[in-house]
Amino acid sequence: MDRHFKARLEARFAAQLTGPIRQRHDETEMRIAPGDVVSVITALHDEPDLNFQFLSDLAGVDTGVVMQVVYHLWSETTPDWLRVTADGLSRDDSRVPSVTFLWKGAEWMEREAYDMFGITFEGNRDLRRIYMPPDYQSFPLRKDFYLADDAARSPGGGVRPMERTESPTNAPATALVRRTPA
Amino acid sequence: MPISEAHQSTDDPRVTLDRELGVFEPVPPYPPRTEREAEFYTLGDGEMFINMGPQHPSTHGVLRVVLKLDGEKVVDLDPVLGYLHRGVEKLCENADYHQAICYTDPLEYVSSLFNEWAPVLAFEKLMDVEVPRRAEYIRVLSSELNRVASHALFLGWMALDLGGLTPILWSFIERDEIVDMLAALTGQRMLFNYFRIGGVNGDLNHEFMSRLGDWMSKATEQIESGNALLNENEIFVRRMRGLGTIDTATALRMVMTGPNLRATGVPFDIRRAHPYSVFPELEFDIPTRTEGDCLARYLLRMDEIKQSLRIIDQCLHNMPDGPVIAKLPRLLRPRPGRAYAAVEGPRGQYSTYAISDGTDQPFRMRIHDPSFIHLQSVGLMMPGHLIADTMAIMASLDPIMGGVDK
Amino acid sequence: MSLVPGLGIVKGMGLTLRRFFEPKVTIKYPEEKAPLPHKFRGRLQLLYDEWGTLKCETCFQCAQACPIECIDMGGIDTRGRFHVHWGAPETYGERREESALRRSGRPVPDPAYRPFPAVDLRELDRILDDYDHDPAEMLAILEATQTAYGYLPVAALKRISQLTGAWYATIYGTATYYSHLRFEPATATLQAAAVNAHRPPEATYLAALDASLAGARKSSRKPARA
Amino acid sequence: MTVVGKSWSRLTLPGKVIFTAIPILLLLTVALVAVIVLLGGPILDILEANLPIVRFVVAVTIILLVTVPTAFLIIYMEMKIIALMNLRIGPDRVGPFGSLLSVVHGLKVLMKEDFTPTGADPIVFTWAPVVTYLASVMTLLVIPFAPGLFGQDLNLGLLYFFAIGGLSVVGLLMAGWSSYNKYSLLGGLRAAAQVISYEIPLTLSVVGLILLAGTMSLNQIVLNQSGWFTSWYVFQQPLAVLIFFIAATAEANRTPFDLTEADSEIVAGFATEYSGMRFGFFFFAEYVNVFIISALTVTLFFGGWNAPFPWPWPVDVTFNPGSLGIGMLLGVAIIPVVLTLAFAAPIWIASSRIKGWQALIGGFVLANLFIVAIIGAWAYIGLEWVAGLLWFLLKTYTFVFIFVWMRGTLPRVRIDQLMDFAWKWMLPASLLNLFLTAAAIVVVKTVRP
Repeated sequence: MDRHFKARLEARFAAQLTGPIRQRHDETEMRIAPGDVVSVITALHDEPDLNFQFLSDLAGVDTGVVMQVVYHLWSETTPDWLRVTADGLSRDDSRVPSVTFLWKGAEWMEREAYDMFGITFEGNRDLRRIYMPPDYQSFPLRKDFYLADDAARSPGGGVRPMERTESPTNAPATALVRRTPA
Repeated sequence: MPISEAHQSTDDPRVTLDRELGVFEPVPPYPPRTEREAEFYTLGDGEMFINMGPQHPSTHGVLRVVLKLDGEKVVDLDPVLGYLHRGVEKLCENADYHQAICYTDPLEYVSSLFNEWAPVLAFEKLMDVEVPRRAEYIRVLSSELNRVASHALFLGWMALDLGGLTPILWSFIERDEIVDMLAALTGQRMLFNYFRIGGVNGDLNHEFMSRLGDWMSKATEQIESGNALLNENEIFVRRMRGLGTIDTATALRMVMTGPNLRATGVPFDIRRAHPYSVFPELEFDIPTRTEGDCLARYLLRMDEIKQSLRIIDQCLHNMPDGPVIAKLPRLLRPRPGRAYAAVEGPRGQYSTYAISDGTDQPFRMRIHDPSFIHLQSVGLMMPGHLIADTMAIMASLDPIMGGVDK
Repeated sequence: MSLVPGLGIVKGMGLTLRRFFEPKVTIKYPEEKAPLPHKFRGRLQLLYDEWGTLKCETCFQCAQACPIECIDMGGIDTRGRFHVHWGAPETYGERREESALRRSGRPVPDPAYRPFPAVDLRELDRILDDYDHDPAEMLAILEATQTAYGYLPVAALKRISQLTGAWYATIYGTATYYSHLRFEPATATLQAAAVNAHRPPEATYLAALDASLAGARKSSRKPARA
Repeated sequence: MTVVGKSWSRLTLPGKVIFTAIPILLLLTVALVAVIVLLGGPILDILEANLPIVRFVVAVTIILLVTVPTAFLIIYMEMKIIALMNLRIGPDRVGPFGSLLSVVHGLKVLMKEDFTPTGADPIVFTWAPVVTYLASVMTLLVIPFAPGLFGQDLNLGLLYFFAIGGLSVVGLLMAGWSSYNKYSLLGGLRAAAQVISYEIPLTLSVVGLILLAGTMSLNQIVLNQSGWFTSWYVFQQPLAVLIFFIAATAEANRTPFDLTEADSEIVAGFATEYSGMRFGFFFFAEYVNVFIISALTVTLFFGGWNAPFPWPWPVDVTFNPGSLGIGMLLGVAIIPVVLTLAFAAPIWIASSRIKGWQALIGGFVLANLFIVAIIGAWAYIGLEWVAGLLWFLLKTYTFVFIFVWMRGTLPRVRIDQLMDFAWKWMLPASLLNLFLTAAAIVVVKTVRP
């Protein structure tokens, strides 16, 4: 709960912040728009008084309404973890600039976010599926992912071979998204 | 002579397979979709692809690496993951907060106490729980024991991947002693399921303390003598020195953490950089080396075992009294919020990002595994070396596929 | 790395020779067993009280709490009236596979399993999609399937059970409850027409039903349900 | 059901087997006796006519029969010794101390289906193990096991040995190329590169010895080394022994040079696609190679079947049992009883818990051992080839122990380090050794003509 660090952040990034800087236990969280990701992260990484050299985690989050990409950064200038959340990505075509130009190690984390949520990272040289088989259509960790649709479409179909019926030749497109009450 | 289109599968006559039975080419059937895929899957002259396939003797678990070979020299490699993917993050979203600990246990199965520590820390932050000091000390004690067991096993794997048959069994002997001790404390030998939100499952008992006592007396010299076989062995050292060197800047760019980063000279250790639990009160130092090659990583892990023994000593000496677990309601419903907790595992920083939405099931549970990051840097260190070196470099990074594939 | 090039190898060989003569650590399993720690949780054991009766009264607390749902148990219920069972078939409505049945000690159905003929299920998928795979609309789904295929093929029922998640047994029960749903295609359209002819239209059928209920109402003044 | 039918059905399986086996065996013996009696004469004089061919056929059959048990023994030795070095017990279930395990492995390999993968070239695939196994077994023809006991005393023994030894790499290449699998291709090419580049230091290191011995026939070389162990060539050619031993390990693909079957890198090298008895041939070839290499090292440098010290006392132990006459019958009747009682008494007295019959059995066993020891000592002194064979096997198996000991300890060398070591270190060293020996001979010739 580093108060000075919060003041410094508010002073430095007043324009890009889309919400108040929240602090809890030993984490400081700031929300920015996806467009400013490159400018904010390079500023945090390069400026000597901030000096966030370590990207400790890059995670995709689906809040049911909107998609987010969350970066966790560490630097010796502050005892807190800094969490930068790129908020407000649309659900069907979520695009975020990639941070591989700063950390080449973030390539696979972005691949995993794409594989699980369908967030495309522009600038990532190698954005393909990392866990799921390459011909997998749906994104498993999204909130509207319904296993039965997916099971119904894939040949194995979650049903033991002994009782397997003919797999549907063309899966109805509507089956992809189950209509949960809005 | 490819067999015809549809044919009966061998293991279940009622199932018909439609794919042609033939040589499984490492090149994917669909056209390349990304720049890296196009660049990798185009063959130069005299090059060939080889599948260091999912079942290969020395890819520590189920990992497929497509090597592009020019004779014996490796030109490029592309790891293919997902063979051990159990969807732990999805499972945790459908399980309540207690069950999430069980799902994260088998992730890095060689050091599963650390897998439990990160989510437990994150949930405690979510629920603002104050953990009693005795529980913190027991957590540090048992996890440092687990770290020594994991490093001892690493020293064995390293020698096995280079062809030595004996060190792997000696290191298993050491690991078994430690694992028996932890079984006396926690009740399980490998996937302990010992940490609870707000403390630990059970207090220290006499059986554990007596075993720990006589193990501590002979621990250092036993591990030392076992490794003396390899440290000065010319063949072993010549095969390891100057292999897979990585300098500090690239290591930072590759987001590496743990022993692999400290081998390049950066003293970054979460226990000192972002102290959690009772580490500020314990005094131990962070061993670092500068060469950053396989041999440095190997020797660094041996120094870390010594440091862990020092920490265990201090934990035993100033172990406070008091309760072992905080008072918590039977059904945990943390108020909506987000928490991030990182722990220094034997392979690097292992962290969990938990989001709660007020129900008794976590809304999102993101798990970050160090081996997942280190596997990327194999592609950087590998080109130019021979096939035999892929084994040495991958063994020196010590990846655990359970954690990589989550 | 010592000065003499071969010294490291020789020292290593010396060490292995010394270990060659040291006592061994293997525990010969069947003869000698490793001492299990007192707090060892790996032993799943049913406990007996001092009179030798089983302490477990099949309350299924452990099966419910088990995070990886690996407990598959059965027994007599607490008052000893009927056989109860907890396992994958109950929690997931999963079709019971022979080995699972055998494992859980339940009777395995007749092994002469007749594989049912395959049927083109695209039509059925369209119907299911209209009713949003909702198991509550089971009767409507069954009637739509019958109009589409002329009868209720086993493959269609299996498909419905798979996509809606309802148990095959309940679907079969619902289908057999209603007389107008049939399992074999009508042998001749004539016979079907004849049967339909004799069957009173829906309205008269309900009227007759009310009449009979009215008779019953004279005795017990219950309000007639819609 | 006749009586026979009824009783036959009551018999259990072993009973049925025995009752069918006995008549068949009787028939066979009768046929054999008939053949010997009727046709014995002409067969014998045919054999007399071309004795060398018979000798060669007998030698080859003996060698083929000897290699399989030696391979089994070495496999068991390796398993047990590496296990003991790893602080574990190793095989101890099949047979006493697990000694029958390698025999059971052999039978298991016989039972397994040897499967030819689709796309593999069937002819080359099936003949590769045969070539490898024959190449390593045929070299045994030349090695002198004991004074009279060798297959064929070629005066070009050493040259024959290296020529046939080189053939095994052809088998490895055939296996690597024909099994349509990238890993085995790599294994095959590695085998070719390794064996060829270590062939040269191997042969060159022995040339120095040939200069000293003056002949290439192994039997003659062993005869030159008779007398005290100081006359062994190891003391006259120390550098040659070292080079020969290292090059020979590389030749036999043994650790630290076992790159062809590097388990952790290229799965199982050239033998990846092999299963069943074909893999069994490769497996046996490797262990027979170990036996041959240690046998050759012993023959060339450590005095073959010569004892380290000549037998000091006069050797004429002629003993004619017939001279005892009736004493012979008495001895045969009385001596075993007396000895058994003599050995049983101390056991029975030693502790009261041991019952009488147990003491007697112990005494009987000890008596037998005592008699065997006496006969052995008599054979050792009397028969010259018994001593020779004993010393030869003792030395050979110490070298096999060293091979296994290296396998238990050392990690594997990388392919380019292997090549550098061969061409940059071993070759110059063997040339140096050759020049030194030649120079020494010239100096000795001029000083003492």
